[in-house]
Amino acid sequence: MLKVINEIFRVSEDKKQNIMLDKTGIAKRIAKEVQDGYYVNLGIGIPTLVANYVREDIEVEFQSENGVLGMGPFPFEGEEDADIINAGKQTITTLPGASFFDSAMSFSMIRGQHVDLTILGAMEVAENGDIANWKIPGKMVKGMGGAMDLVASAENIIVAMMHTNRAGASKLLKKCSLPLTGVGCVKKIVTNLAVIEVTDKGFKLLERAPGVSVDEIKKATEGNLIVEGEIPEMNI
Amino acid sequence: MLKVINEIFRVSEDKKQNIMLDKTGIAKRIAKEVQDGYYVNLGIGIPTLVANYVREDIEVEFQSENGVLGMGPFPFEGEEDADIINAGKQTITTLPGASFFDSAMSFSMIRGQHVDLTILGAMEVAENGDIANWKIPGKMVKGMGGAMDLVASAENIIVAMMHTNRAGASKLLKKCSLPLTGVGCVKKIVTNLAVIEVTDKGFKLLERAPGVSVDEIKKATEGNLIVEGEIPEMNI
Amino acid sequence: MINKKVNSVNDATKGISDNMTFMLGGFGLSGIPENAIKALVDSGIKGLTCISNNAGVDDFGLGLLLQKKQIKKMVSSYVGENDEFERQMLSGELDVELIPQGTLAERCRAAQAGFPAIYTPAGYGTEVAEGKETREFDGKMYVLEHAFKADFAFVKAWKGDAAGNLIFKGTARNFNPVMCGAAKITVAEVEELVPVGELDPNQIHIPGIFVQRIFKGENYEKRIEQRTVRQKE
Amino acid sequence: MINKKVNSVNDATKGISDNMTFMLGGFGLSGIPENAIKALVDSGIKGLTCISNNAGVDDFGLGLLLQKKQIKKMVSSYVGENDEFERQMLSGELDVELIPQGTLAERCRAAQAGFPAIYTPAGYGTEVAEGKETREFDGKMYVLEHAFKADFAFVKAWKGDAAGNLIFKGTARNFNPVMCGAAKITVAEVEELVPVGELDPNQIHIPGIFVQRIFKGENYEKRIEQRTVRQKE
Repeated sequence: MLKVINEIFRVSEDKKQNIMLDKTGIAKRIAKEVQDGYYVNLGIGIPTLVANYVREDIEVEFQSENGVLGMGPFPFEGEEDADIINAGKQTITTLPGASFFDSAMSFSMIRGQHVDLTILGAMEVAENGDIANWKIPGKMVKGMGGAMDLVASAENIIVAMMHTNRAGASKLLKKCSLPLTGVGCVKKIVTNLAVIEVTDKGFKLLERAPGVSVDEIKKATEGNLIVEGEIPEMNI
Repeated sequence: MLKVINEIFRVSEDKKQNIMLDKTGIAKRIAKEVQDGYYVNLGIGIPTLVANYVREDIEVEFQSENGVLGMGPFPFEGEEDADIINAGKQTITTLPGASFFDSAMSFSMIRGQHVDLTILGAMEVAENGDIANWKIPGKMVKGMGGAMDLVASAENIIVAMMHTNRAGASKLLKKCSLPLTGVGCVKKIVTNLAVIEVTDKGFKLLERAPGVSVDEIKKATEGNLIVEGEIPEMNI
Repeated sequence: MINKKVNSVNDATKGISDNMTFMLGGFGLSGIPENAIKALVDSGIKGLTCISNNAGVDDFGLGLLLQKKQIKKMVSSYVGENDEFERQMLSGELDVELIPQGTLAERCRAAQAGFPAIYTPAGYGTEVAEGKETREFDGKMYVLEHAFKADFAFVKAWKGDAAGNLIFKGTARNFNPVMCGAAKITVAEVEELVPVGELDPNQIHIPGIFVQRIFKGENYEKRIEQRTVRQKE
Repeated sequence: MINKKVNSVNDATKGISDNMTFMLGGFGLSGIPENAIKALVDSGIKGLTCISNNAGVDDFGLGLLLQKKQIKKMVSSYVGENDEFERQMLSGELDVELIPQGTLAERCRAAQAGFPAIYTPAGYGTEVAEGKETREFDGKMYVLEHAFKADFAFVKAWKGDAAGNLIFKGTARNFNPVMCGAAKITVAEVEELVPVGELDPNQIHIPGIFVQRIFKGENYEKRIEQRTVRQKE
């Protein structure tokens, strides 16, 4: 069943041509965190790509907070339906076993911790697990959508993001500088450089991206980076 | 549409043969309070009889808190369905336009004040509108069912009851002696003797039952009874 | 599709043990999880706390568990159809917490939806509110009521599929939907287990995410408490 | 059956006036009450507060009301598809209150269901919680959020009947059901108005009691915001 999704997402990805290799790498690495039987909510951006790389021998269902569980691939051209979209407002299809529901029930799934894994992007993550991803003061503010509900509710949140911003500054901070989306909620971060666990004592380095040194990761991490023993390379 | 209900309820009433004339009279008088376009929740006992006497030229829908709106008459023999009952656990039918829903949505209708009129029985009503109808300490306690939600939520509550209990003691009191179901919520009381409005100053006598004197009503009312001017007889 | 199907009520009730808290759907005898109740009786587990709108009748529904004294505490809104219940309650063998019906529904829904507590007007000024926080909003008084915590929810639906999707029938729906996902494990029994994909995604009452185990129930008696009928003319 | 049918969008919007608060269903451009929005634009009423998950795009949905500067304040969770919106917000002409999407849904549901307020974890520790009561339950922090108060709710359904019963389609359902009965007057527009009795009572998403006026909408554009498709191989 997932095979169909995978093929489809790849099509759209190829078409767009603007996916950097490292974003794909991040998605591939996160896909390994998705386990059999998981209900997963994917944010917009890199998280959406994760669906492409989930193992084909496990069963996973994707929830979209606008009111669908069991999302499938994009529709065939000409079969798109304005009444069947995902949270990114993209036309989608559903797989057998899918269901539609209202916004209150959708957030019952999220707030009630029935969704097993939430993957979303971030502008900043702090070493205590705080996350900022919805607002840059002074710039256009688009809003938090469902992100605040997701991060306040989920037990299992993985952040997918580049390790540094366009100006080269670290996005893994001692303290977030932007308005927060949620406090102390991020458990794991996968970036173009590393896999990091958020612990009581700060960012704990778990894995390095292929060819990236611990020093490079340290340099790109403003928050406290805990390095214990040998750090293996990611296996993508 | 209501004609069907009326006929049916009458059938069941005739069959039972245990309906006292005054209970029927109470039901008939209360039926006059039911207006066109009302959604009505009827309690068990006298209130149930009210459905029999609602004018046939108005449209009314009956809600039952176990999860049905648009209740119709009892089913024909052999057509009863264990999955379609009312709050009294009686087999029922539905009328065109009916809907089924879960208990949360049912009480959303009640708590959210979408039900226009609630008619229920009582053991005691106090002159401040308090009502007691769910528990006699020391005796078997059956529970409040939906009564506490109904009386705490409804804006328009009519109590249908006998003016005195079997021992001849008044059920319209200065203060309830039994555990309360709700506080300050009853607006109107229709008994075998009178129609009474609950005001800031106490029970205000609006109408007398045919042949019943103001003095008889006063004698049967423990709470403060306000009598202003000529009190007309009920028109049933 | 994540498969929730189990092959028997025994597989479905795996993990039940003494002193657990169970939610059980149904209103009166309508929409009760008959198969699960039978399995609980057969299991012999004791000291149960049961959250259920009613307590069945002497020889059916939760009455079967009461007969075998497996229930320590009932949390219900109305329990008046059961002599054995009355006897155990009056003798003090059975602890009974009576709460308003709407409060019962919403405390389930709070657990399902991740709300810790709700403010409801029901019961304000009555003994139901004793010892509870009360609060005024816009001139009206409310009682703070907490989400239930339960180990298992046993619900009964009309149709379901292996993905755990459920459709209920008529007023047999009642408390069943709000109990789905309101306990650690939700066990759904259905009259018809249909192939995945057969249920219209638009008409599913409870999405499978709220259900951990689903099985096809057997031998539904569906007893009627008050058979009220009219004659054909 | 209590008849809720009105014959036109003008009858359905009777009573609207300046400075009112409206709820409007829809997610993005999906499931928005197109006919009601057009009538609001045509009416020219101003100073509106609109509670709606999104604010449409420049030339469709609530964007049409923004173009004519009829909206004073938006209460939304996400508003990022609209240049005119951005201009008005940055210039201070438009007041914008951004709230979490689940909070938006539940504040509607609270109004519908008679709850004064809810405790939600969303937004705790963020500027959304500033000035609001927060509280710990079981070691987790929650924010107290109040039920909305609105004059009209404008919703869009797929099918409906004169009794006001509604069935929604796909993800066009979204906020529409939770807004029904959450305002003083709920106006439902439907693609198909079917004869009373045609809808299965078991499959109605919103019972007619939550709806005051219903009419058959016309000329639905149902614009797609992000047309994503795949090629047949």
